[in-house]
Amino acid sequence: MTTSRRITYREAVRQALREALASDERVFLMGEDVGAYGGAYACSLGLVDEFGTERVRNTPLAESGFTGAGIGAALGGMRPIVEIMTVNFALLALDQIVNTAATLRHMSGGQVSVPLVIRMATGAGRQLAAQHSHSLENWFAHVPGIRVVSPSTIPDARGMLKSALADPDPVIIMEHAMLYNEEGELEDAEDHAVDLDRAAVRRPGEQATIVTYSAGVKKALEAAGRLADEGISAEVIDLRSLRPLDDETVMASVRRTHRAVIVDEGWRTGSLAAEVATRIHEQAFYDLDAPVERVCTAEVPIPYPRHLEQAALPQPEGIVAAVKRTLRR
Amino acid sequence: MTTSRRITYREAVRQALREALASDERVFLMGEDVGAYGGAYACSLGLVDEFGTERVRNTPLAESGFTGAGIGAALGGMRPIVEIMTVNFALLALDQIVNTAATLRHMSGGQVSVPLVIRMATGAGRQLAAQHSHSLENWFAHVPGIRVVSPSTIPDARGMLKSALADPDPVIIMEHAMLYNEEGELEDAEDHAVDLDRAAVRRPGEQATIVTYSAGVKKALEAAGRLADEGISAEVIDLRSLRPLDDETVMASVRRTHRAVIVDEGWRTGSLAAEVATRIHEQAFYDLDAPVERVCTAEVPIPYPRHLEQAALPQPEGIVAAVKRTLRR
Amino acid sequence: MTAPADRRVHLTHAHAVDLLSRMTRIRRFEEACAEHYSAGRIRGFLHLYIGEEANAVGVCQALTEEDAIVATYREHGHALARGLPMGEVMAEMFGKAAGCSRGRGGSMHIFSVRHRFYGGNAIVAGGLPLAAGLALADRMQGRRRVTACFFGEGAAAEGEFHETMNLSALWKLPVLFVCENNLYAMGTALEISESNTDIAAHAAVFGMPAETVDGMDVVAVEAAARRAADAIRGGEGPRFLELRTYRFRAHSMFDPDLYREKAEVEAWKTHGPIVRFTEWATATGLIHAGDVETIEAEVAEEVAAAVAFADAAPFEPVEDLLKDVTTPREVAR
Amino acid sequence: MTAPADRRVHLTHAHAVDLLSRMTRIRRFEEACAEHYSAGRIRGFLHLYIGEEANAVGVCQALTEEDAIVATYREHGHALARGLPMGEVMAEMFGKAAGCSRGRGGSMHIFSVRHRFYGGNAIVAGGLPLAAGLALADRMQGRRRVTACFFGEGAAAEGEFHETMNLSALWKLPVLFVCENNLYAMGTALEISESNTDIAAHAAVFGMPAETVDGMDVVAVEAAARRAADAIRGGEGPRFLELRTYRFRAHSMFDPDLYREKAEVEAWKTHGPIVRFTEWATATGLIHAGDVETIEAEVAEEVAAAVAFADAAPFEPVEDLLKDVTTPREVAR
Ligand SMILES: Cc1ncc(C[n+]2csc(CCOP(=O)(O)OP(=O)(O)O)c2C)c(N)n1
Ligand SMILES: Cc1ncc(C[n+]2csc(CCOP(=O)(O)OP(=O)(O)O)c2C)c(N)n1
Ligand SMILES: [Mg+2]
Ligand SMILES: [Mg+2]
Repeated sequence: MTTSRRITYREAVRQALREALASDERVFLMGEDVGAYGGAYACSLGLVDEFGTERVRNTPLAESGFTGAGIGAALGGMRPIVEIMTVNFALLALDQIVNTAATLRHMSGGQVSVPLVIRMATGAGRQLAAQHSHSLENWFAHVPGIRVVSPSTIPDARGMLKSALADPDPVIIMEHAMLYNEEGELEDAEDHAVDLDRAAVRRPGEQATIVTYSAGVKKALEAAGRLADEGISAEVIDLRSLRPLDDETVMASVRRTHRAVIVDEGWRTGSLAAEVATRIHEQAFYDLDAPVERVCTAEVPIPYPRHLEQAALPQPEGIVAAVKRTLRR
Repeated sequence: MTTSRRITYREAVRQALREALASDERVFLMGEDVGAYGGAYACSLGLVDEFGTERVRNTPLAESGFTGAGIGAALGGMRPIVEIMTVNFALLALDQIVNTAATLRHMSGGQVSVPLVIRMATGAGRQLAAQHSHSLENWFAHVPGIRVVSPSTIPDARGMLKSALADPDPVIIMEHAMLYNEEGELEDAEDHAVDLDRAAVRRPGEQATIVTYSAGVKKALEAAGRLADEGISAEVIDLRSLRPLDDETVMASVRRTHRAVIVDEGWRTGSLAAEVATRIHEQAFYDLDAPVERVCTAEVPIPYPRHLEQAALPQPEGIVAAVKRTLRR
Repeated sequence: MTAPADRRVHLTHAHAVDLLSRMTRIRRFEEACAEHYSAGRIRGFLHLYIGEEANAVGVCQALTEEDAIVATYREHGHALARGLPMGEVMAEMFGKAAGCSRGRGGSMHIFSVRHRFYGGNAIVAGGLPLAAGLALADRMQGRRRVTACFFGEGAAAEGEFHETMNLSALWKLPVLFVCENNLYAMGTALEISESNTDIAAHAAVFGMPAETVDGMDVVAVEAAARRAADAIRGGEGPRFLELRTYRFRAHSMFDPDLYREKAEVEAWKTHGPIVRFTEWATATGLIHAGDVETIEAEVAEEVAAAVAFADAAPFEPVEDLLKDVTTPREVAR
Repeated sequence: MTAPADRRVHLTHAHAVDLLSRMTRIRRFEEACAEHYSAGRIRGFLHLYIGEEANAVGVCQALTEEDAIVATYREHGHALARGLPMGEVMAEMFGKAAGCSRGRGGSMHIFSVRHRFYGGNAIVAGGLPLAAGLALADRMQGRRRVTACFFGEGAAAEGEFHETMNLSALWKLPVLFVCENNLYAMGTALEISESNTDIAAHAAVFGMPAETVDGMDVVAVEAAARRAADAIRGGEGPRFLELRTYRFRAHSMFDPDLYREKAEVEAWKTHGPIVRFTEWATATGLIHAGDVETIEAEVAEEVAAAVAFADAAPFEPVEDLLKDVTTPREVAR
């Protein structure tokens, strides 16, 4: 019999960290304030007491240095989980991620793998303004040699870490900061590893496909609910994996619904939404009854005041309107 | 009467630098080895003798530090030209570019402008392998608050710098390393500032539109030539500005030709090509006779040997084939 | 706490009242911020400066209007010490259009170009290269200005810190680096983040004169800052001050403050910059009990007015969302 | 050049011949590289180590098979000193599938995991955190290994250098940092890129024992490396060596070498590591003229064989383009 508990996304991440640390001696967590402070978003709160300062390792403020050290430790046989507080500070570590982690296997002719997991919080919505609200998922999704995933549910928040640690290559886990307080059910007995290669249909529907990920899923589900009230049946797909993309699941849906809307918190120009839209056009052009719509973030550094921040971000209203446009309603 | 001279792209960049330094005291060039060495690609060779070490300023190897200093100097009333040797090393300066240069105006509520120009070499083709061959144009094109341009011709190599310096906001000039030795005509008497907002039709055509930029232009023109030999008339558009994008020029063409192929040296997934393709689908869907095609770089860190590197990059053959696919030939 | 002649500080009654008044303004302003944060009027991150007021106040004494300041996300104190109107700063925290950054920045991005106050930079160490660049512009344009750059000891671990120390020392840039060493970077104590906790040494190794000062002593800070600013204005290149200080509040309003002992915090509070200066200045007869009362009354009024101003100010219309991403062309020409 | 007892170097005839032979192998190998570059068989960037051979050879004497090496784009010397087969290295430069990195890396990305040779890293200072991480893995797994990390003095200006010094000293990681100070980073002389040109001081400030050694004296390098490696293996944490050296050739084959005086280069050449050691060892009778001849003949043969091997080896088929971007699932399990 499987039992289930109601926990938060944050607790699910913490449980995954605890399970990983408990089950594999090679695993350690490293990052700014992951120790006594418990991490910027409290994901690792308490773990240093359980596992000690060697395995829950506070780092100095040195994103490039400790990310690179994570790469080296992975080469040396460890299974490091590097926590970069947020994607905004990950900008300081991109050289190590793109020039080293992503290339080592290839430029050594396949001699090494880099079994490194990097977790980071991402996204806007907490009124943290222009330097603390980036959504740069597409930057990472652009880079061969790394895998990028984004958990939107409680089971994924737990399961993706396990799967990422089992992956021989660098995996970036992008956790949306707005999700940490979300609550949901977690089944205790399930083998919680998840298939990192597959997108998931979060709500089935017939007339349009909404493709999204991360915090977008909740908004898309809300939009789908409202559309249902108006008699429109929309399917919601959660990409889950941002690199590689699961074209199969997306195309199967679009070939059925003939309409697609991509919801992406990235700035519109150069967004992951553009990639998904392009793939749909490339692979299902003749199945489409309307051009693919995008609902993205406005092209503005995220402003501080709530009304402006919310106006900049994708919202259910915008998603509803976009679906209706594809239906010419 | 205007006279014209045959010079290289490198010489055109150098001439632009010289003209800028000579005409505006606030302008200075700063970067690794821009002095005696003349810059990694010899663009500034000799300029330190003309303008001295204060205005042609060698920096230590500290991409983040000197890029940030450029931002500060721009705030302080100078017109700095920061040279980052290549985009590969610009990964070390992204925090300053994205978190500071691109946000300062917005997060100060419009109190400041950052009249900074950053030049960098980009691209593959010289067998420099995985850490020296990136094409990350779409990363920059994704970011509100900066302008991104990419000169593909001799006049643009010269003129874009002047226009960039006249722009009140940060401008990134991405110069493809394979272009520096290209030769072309430069008219001496023209006012060489160029309109940074507009794409350019490099070859008019009727049956398909090839949209590209930077080193892709030469390949596209070669492809168009071969297509012409087979009786197919393809238009070649050079985007020139990667942010903002000139939709008007692109759409006007596609509405006429009904077919489009995007050629982009970025890795296919998450590429600028996806953005351009998506915009065409969004704005000209019902004018299209075929889905937009992309010719991009294979999803692999660039390998060293010539045959593999060339196989990874967009080539005229691939462009020809893509155009033919849009024509179902 | 003493005030010897060589400190270049003229401790008149007026000056003492001024120092105390400036520190008190910051303290009471931030207490009000904490209140309005709890009430939901201020959102996002709020980093209080309480306990560290002597740093900003002391250093700003050494600056002229021509000089520039670059600060961090913990910058309300610096903004007020610099002379930004309290109402504009409070309105900024409230996200109102009347805010100094038109509400776009919030607590972490206080800007005021007319005060040459260049933020409000929320990336740790991110402001350092900026300060070097402002100073470079001054040097290249032959202006004898100082750029004061404030940051925490946590920033010293970042690569950008070292890159900026080198650039500034190498090019003799007129920067006054002010490291406010409050012993913690969020929950990370200095000794677990630096192999050598002597922050001044990390500047000195670049050949930059560096001094460590008691940041709880506003007079000592002012004196050190005056010496340093004089040297910088004299063309001697950058100077570095490490101010030993402590924050009395949590890192931000999100921080449950679990990583340090209550007793440690309380011990520091007993020699806080305001209480210490007040006691000393009263004991030496430099100021009187009445001065303190007057200051508190004036400050209370100023804070109340600032809150009222911020409260009454309108939000920016949502139609303006895309404003100020780039510079309008008319402005540029 | 002398060899006192405390240097921990046993200068027998065999050892002297070995040192000379190793330096000569690198020299002649790279001369061949330059030739084949001109002939178009080697492409991309080619950074020659000529003049600096004593560093890699000396340091590698102090390493065991268990130890690891992290190097830069100027790493042929380190690879050969580490014992990588010359043919595999040459084949790599030729871009052949028989190359140590299967031809994917070229001159800048020599890798050989069976020699614990972790590149071949072409981002200046990019290899330093990697080395710290390898050492961290050793420490966490209780292995008494050393990771030797080579880099140029230009890297000391990069933020990553300082971040890594701090991490390594703070966590007492078993890394031997070897800064090969050849006075130039491309065309930038050290004195215009560091305000304090004493590179060892930039490590010492983190509390890391740092020593400056004559990098033209292979025995001195070996001795210093042995001392440092012993200390590291003894659990004393990281050590730093600054080796004063000089490159005789241009930065890369693209560099017209306009930034330094011919006379300066020539002066350094007269006390190059090979000529100096040969003269000294011959003068002291440690080796004989015949030894040198034998070495040169053997090396010439080895180089010729390496070239022949590289030349004959096939290119990888273009169909394999997408190989080794990620790890095949079968391998992973
Ligand atoms: C590059 C970067 N990394 C991490 C953070 C998150 N963060 C914000 S403040 C802070 C602590 C900084 O400590 P310190 O520099 O000592 O300043 P203090 O807060 O004590 O004034 C951290 C880690 C950040 N803003 N920027
Ligand atoms: C981060 C980065 N910036 C710039 C370069 C270009 N570059 C390659 S080698 C080099 C000089 C490095 O000098 P140094 O560290 O002294 O090593 P040396 O070449 O003298 O051995 C430069 C600037 C690079 N590879 N990486
Ligand atoms: Mg602090
Ligand atoms: Mg060097």
